[in-house]
Amino acid sequence: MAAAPKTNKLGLMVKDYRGGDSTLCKGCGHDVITNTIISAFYEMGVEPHMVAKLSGIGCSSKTPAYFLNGAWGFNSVHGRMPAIATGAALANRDLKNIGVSGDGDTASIGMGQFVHMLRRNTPVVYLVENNGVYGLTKGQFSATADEGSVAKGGATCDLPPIDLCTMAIELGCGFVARSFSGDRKQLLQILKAAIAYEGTAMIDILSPCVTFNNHKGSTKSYDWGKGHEGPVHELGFVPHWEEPAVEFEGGKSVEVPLPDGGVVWIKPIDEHDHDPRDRVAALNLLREDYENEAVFNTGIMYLDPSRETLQDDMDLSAEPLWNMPLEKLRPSRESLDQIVDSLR
Amino acid sequence: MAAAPKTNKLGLMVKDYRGGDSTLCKGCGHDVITNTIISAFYEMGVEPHMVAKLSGIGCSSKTPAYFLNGAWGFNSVHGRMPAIATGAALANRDLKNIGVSGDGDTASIGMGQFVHMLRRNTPVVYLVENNGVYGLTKGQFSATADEGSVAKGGATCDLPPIDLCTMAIELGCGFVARSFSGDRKQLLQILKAAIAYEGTAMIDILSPCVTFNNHKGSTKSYDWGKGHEGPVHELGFVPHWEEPAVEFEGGKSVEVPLPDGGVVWIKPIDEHDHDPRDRVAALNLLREDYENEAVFNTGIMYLDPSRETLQDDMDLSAEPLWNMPLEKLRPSRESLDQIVDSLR
Amino acid sequence: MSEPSTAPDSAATAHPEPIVNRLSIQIATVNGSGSQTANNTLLRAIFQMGIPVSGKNLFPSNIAGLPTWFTIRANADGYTARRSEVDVLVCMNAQTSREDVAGVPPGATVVYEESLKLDTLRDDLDFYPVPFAKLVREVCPVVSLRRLVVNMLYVGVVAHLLDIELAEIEKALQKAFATKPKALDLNIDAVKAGLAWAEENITTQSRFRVQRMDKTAGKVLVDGNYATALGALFAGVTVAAWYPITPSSSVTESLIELADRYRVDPETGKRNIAIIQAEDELAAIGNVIGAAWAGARAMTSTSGPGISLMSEFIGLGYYAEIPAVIVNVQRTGPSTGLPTRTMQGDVMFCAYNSHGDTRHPCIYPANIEEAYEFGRKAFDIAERYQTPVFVLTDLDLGMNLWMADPFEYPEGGIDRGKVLDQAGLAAMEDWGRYKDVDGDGIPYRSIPGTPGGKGAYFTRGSGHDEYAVYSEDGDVYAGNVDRLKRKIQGSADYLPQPIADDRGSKVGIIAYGTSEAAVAEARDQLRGEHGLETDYLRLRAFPFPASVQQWIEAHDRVYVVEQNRDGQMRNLMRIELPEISVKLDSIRHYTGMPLDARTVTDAVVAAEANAEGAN
Amino acid sequence: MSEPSTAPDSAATAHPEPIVNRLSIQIATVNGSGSQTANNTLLRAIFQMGIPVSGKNLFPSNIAGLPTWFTIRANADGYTARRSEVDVLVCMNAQTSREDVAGVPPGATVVYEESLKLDTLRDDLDFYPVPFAKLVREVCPVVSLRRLVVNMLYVGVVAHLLDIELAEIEKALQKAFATKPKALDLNIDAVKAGLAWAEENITTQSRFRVQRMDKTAGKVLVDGNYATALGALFAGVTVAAWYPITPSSSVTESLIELADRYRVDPETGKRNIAIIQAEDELAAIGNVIGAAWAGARAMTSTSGPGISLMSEFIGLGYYAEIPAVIVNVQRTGPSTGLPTRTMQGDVMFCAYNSHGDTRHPCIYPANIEEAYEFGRKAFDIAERYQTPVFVLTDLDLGMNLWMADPFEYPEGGIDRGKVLDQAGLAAMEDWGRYKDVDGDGIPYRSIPGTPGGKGAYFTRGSGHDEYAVYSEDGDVYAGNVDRLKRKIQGSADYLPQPIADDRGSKVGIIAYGTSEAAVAEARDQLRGEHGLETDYLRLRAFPFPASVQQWIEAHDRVYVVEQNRDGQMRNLMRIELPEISVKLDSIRHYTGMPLDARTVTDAVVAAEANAEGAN
Ligand SMILES: Cc1ncc(C[n+]2csc(CCOP(=O)(O)OP(=O)(O)O)c2C)c(N)n1
Ligand SMILES: Cc1ncc(C[n+]2csc(CCOP(=O)(O)OP(=O)(O)O)c2C)c(N)n1
Ligand code: SF4
Ligand code: SF4
Ligand SMILES: [Mg+2]
Ligand SMILES: [Mg+2]
Repeated sequence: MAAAPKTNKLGLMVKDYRGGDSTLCKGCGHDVITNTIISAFYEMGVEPHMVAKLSGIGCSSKTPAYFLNGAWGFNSVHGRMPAIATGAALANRDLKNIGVSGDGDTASIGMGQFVHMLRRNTPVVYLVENNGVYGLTKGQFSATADEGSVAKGGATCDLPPIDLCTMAIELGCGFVARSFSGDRKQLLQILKAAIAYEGTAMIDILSPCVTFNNHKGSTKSYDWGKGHEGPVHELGFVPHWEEPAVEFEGGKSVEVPLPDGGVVWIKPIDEHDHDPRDRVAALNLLREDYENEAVFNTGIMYLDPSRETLQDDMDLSAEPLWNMPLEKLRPSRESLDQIVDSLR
Repeated sequence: MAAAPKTNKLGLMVKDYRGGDSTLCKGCGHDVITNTIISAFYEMGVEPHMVAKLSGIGCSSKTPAYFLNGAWGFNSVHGRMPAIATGAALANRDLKNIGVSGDGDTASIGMGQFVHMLRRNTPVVYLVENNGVYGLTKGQFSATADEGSVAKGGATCDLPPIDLCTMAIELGCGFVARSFSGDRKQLLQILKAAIAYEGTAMIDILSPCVTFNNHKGSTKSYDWGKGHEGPVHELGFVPHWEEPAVEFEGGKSVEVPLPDGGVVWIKPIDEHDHDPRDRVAALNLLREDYENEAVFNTGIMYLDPSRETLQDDMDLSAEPLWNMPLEKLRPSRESLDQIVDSLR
Repeated sequence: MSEPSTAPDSAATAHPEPIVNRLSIQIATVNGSGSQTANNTLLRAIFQMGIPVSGKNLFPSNIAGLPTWFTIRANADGYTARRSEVDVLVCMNAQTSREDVAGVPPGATVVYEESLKLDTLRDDLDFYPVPFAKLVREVCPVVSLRRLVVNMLYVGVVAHLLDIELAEIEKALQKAFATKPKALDLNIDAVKAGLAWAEENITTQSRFRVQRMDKTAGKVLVDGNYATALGALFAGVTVAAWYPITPSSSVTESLIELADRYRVDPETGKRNIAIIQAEDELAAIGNVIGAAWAGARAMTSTSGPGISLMSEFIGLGYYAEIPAVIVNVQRTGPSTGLPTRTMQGDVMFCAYNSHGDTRHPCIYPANIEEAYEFGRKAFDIAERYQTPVFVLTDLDLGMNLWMADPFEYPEGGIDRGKVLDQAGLAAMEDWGRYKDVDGDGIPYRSIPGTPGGKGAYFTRGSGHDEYAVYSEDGDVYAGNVDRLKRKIQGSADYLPQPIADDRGSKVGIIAYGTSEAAVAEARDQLRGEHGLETDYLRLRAFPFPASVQQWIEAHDRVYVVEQNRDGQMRNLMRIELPEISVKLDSIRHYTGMPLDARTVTDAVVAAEANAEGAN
Repeated sequence: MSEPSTAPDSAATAHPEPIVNRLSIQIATVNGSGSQTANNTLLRAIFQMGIPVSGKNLFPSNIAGLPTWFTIRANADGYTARRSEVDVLVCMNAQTSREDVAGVPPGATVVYEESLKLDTLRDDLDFYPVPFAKLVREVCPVVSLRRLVVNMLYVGVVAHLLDIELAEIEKALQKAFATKPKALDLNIDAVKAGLAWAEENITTQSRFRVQRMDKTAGKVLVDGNYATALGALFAGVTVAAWYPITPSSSVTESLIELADRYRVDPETGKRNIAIIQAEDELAAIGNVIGAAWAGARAMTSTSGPGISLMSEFIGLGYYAEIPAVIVNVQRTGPSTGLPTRTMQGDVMFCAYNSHGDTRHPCIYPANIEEAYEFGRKAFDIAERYQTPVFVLTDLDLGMNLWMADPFEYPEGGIDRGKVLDQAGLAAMEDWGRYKDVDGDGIPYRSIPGTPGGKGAYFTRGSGHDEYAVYSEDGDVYAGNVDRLKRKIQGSADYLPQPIADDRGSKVGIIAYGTSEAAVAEARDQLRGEHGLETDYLRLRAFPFPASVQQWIEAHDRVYVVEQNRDGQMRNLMRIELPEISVKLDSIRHYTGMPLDARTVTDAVVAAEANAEGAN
């Protein structure tokens, strides 16, 4: 892929996609993801003012303040960002929603809303910055902590982890990926594809908490991630206005076009032969992770560009609802007469 | 299996397991399940006063009032019965919990608690009386309504259903069954096994709402169930004090012993060859349902008698906590002195 | 003129002069038996005869098989409150019939299924046994339909006894079965069969009668939830999120019905409204807050348990200043309480909902006209003050049928408050999302997606300064919440103002919401029966404007009438108007039944006697 | 005696007579830098010298890298409230140092990293530049540890300036590093290095000094959350369910720590307590209600947002009569607000929490002794009245270190209320779960699992009669909620009673919770500086006993001091004590900082001046 130009297709520079200064701990995985989000939106040439940055509560949920200053941000309440995203998507279908959540925010308090967001296919790039702990409340285990993982204070996690990718696929999500803040290159491509995707694009990202969960014995540490990550493919995204810069070698390469004209491409790595359009294969791949704790597969696990989004399901006007003129919304005098008559 | 005796091993009669009069609609699937619960507790010889009957809110959630008058009942708030069950289980591990929920109560408002109950393996026989609608609020679709299913008023369900069995298996539940209120014989055996099981036993039961979702076009009607049910095996439960009354033919038959000494036995039907100890096979079986809407597999989908329950995970005393003498709970004078010293 | 054979020969049956257009009919059935259509037919027919009516449905919290009662009050003076005395009882439910009969006053008319043999229970009533079971077999050959059809038989019998005009019954049925001609015929035939049987077998008419008059011309008959939905429709609501709960479900269900007709673009077939059934109330209010933040006019409808679940988001809406319309159709709490009974039980919980220092505008519609008007205005209030607003109605208003003047077409546009578009942003120097530019505490907001490179800001429930920048500074915090307090207090003059009906009395009554009907009647009773003239102030909103205190000051004693145990509105007034709070006496009704005039009258009379004694 | 070379030659540096044992030290650092241990060491060392102290940690709502301030107040008279003036400032945070310096009063002592060059900012302060960066390189060869070790350097420097005894510092460090001897040595060495450098390079001492006295003998130094957890432990809590939230997390985290030591059966190694981290607050309170229903003594700890989420279950607990202990460590709301700042902001929301008519006993600990005592008693109250009980503490009490008398061993048993076991059930004729046998509104309950064939009942949040049977009857409903009201009102005399400190004044002050320390000091200021003697009533519980009204009646003017915007306790009093509510004036502090005496004093003086004027 060619080196990123100094300006994107809108003529904007990377700095136009930056946010405020981070107040997270130095080295926190979340900051890496923030920077990758900046790159992705820049490279995708999204107009910042058309972006809604949404989150719940947590260190991860603070991050929307650290990218895209020109976008509208909403740091809401703990675990309930999906409801906000859904409401915003209904009000203005032209907005690009990016939601940043944490494993506590999503898998603990937010589980109900997460499930129903997936079921509805709410249009949002939904990131879980997964560190296995509640960072902001100082390191308690979250529901994605692995059984047997050891806390900083020495306690061992007794419960099995919730696998958000499996859950997302089972619930019909059409864009399910797993990545690692230590693999910016992969994450960037996934993010770009997710931005081009129309429904819920769920990305579960191992994002180590350097302060509370980065020690030996933790299965969410940076070293653990580095030591175990196995990308299941090389992948990239080519937006509709760009020429593919890679040579597809045919054979095992796969190209998946998205409705907007962009293309996700995938090249197998090693023994893996994963076609992300294969739902069952995706679940099996994830099961490997589940059954063999030494494995940490990353990549786009499942991709189904065809699923209808919430707004189409609901048959909404193409024109955003929020700003429709009153004439379109308020029935006529005659209609009211009709209604009144029917009640006489 | 021999005809049930007039009294059970405790010398109690069926009437000792009855409850108040039902106030549900005549013909409601839930009433059939209620009666089957009565039979199951009777046949299992459980002491009624050691049973906690728990529920949320809904027609289904009313049913604990209609069985086991001698048990303690708790009709709590909508969707939050799992939390009640968890609390009760921690307070008194000797109680047998049976929770009755609906598809609205579990899959809509209760999704978060449902997931976390499964993750914790809270000891409870957890029934979902699944009719695809909110009965008590007059027939709106719930989150288990099938895509394409038609409401009484004519609306079509646009969203994919949530499959509670798949979810339960993915979340590590060790007893996952699906049944049908129109198949009392099967349900009775499943219930008995579930009562003998120690962790969460999740039973998703198609239980038609005769008032709001029993018409043509509904995929949760009685006729639909009758027309589509395919038990994947014949099954039964032999409690530890009984002699098996069936001859196991060897070959395809499977016996799964539970920790309490009871045995679940399974005989394949037709082409099915499902061993409920096989997690992957169980998920595949459920996927058939998902992918082929004409299929409605019932039986014990997954059974893993070995998983630790919540109380063991938490290393709780064998003696129930609720009634421990104060001497065991209040540290000594010396301990307080020690504590005070450490704060000086 | 021969008595029906089983009627005892008592004083009550001496049929003193008929009582015309002043009666209550109560029909006791089991729910799920389809009696609702029959009852509405009776109600509507009387209404069409020009006689003021109201209908109250007393139903259990289950779907079928339990006792249910429907009461029709016809009153020439236009009183529409519940009246606890029943004049005409129709006993169709064996289970409750003995109690039902025991509960009516002497002289009442009782229609009942013959085989119940109720006539032996009392000798001071007019009994009319009817062989319904036998008759229905004759009228309706299809066994499965008999359960429904039998109801039309009593319509016929009652019509005969009370002089309800058949033509009006037919008209009412035509309305009910407009799209089902077959059912229509079957039902009309059944009514006629009941009527014919009665004409043949009942020779004495009931002492209670109706007679055509002209007091309902032009009026509509409708429930409050429909009116509220209609108000929202005309307000231009674009996003509605809900989770079903009695007694609020029909707010959004009515909106769905209306939207199906009036919000589908005729050209594209696409919808100009999003109505989303959320997975629970936390999600529903989250949808509303998300949608309103993104610029939609957004609402939810719920009842008590839903409000409890929404509390966290409501606090966010208050502090981050996001409009939201929350229709709370109150039912009897606490907890699940009596879900199919009415109450004004969430007055306090809504006014100061959520943790921390909060305060929310609340409006209290009292009748159909206001259910419609406030359903519309709530959006203006929410957007103008950028804050969650509660429309506090209740089961009695929301789910019962009330007579009303026809809905008026709203003149003028809508008030979207201080929203800056691209030009507005460009024109404003140094815009800050939470800056108090005009001194009224209300800042200017921008909507996500506004182009031009200005106006983007970060919304949060945590501390923030005037520019919406994160801040933990104590003075910034205090300044911000002081502004919020000012802002909400400022709404008092914009909200629906209290309505006074003063007649120069020193005794005042304050009420709100559905207590209105009973209080209006009670004041007439007080005047007529006790010579006690009263002044009356009907509150329509919280926070209170200054006029409330002034009004109270002008009176010696003030009775606050309300439908809850704790005197919640009285308590709000104690907090907000401490100087005059000692003047407030409290009349509370909290059985879950709609308030009746007699309860108010008796309480005022007793309290006044005390007050006199003390003088 | 030569000045440090950079000190300007100003009046302030003329070192007038030393100020001993009356000083506030503020240390400005960034959080996550490990300064907490150093600050606690200073605090503890002064405490061990017999000087009354209090420590307040002002930290941001993030984990590392943002400004944080720790204030130590040492006061010979035992005042422990926040004092807003800083006497000794230690500037370790470049980011805030200029503002920090600007904020101190003339004459203050400022210790700072030399390279910050702060001494040019003002000429009325005593500046002590220290080359911390250079020193730490010398003391600590391990680069990664320097960030931590540098903190011990300032401990040494401050010890020198203020005369803090090295032996006490060593003792404090031994406590902190009891299990880490290597760290201990490193830290002691660092302190000594700081001290040595100071001895060598600083020749003038600070004007502010400490000097051994004997006012802390036997006392402990502890935070309120630990004390509350300890109370619960001694109450025999068996189930604790929680969801982490600042500032309440350390309640349950302390309980976990204590349980690890005192609730593991020495024989079996099994636990006699279940502490469960729930998936959210709805689940946590559900666990508590389920556990308490099944007989456990159950509790949760949370803060404002958690209370909002618990509202639905709290209403269930009230109406179905299930004990629950809810510790609410209040923080600054509404919404997420300022999560690391203190406030008494949920007083109203807790008292009437949930939809419908409700009322909940609330207790308000003011100090460590009460945090412990109320943490214990809350269970007795909850079980005796079979209802949710709020322990309303706050961040200031919960997370800051306070001096206190040693915890007393609880004498006697616990009050489990009216629980019937098998024998009790057998003895009671016609038992009904909700029957008011004793006339106090408190029914008898049975616990699931009780054998004998009696006592099983059905718990529900919907309408029920005395036998716990489902009921929609209006009179049954009203009778039941009337009893509930009586029951809760009856608790007023069982709850911790208000404490009056009367000195014959006509001017009264009412306060509660952590306003205690500031009010005590303010009263001395009022007396000493303004000759105004005040009476004082400290509320400790809601609902109020009759004595509160009597006390207010006995005074001409009463100031209710509290830490929220709306005067929430004042509002509760307006509702509950309307006759005297006009007497209540309100003093409110709501910046999120702990209340200080001066704020109270100034407000009382101003109001009294007005009152005088008006007289
Ligand atoms: C209702 C509510 N409960 C609890 C909290 C306290 N809280 C803040 S962040 C957080 C957990 C965050 O964990 P996660 O989502 O994993 O984010 P991380 O900090 O690890 O990035 C909690 C429990 C809260 N803010 N609101
Ligand atoms: C918090 C809350 N929201 C809404 C309701 C209203 N409500 C009662 S039952 C019910 C749905 C029940 O559906 P389901 O669990 O499927 O039970 P069913 O009646 O179908 O057996 C709802 C929404 C409620 N009681 N509480
Ligand atoms: S505490 Fe953990 S998650 Fe939070 S900012 Fe620090 S490293 Fe990141
Ligand atoms: S409404 Fe449906 S679910 Fe409820 S009782 Fe009737 S048939 Fe059963
Ligand atoms: Mg996390
Ligand atoms: Mg259902």
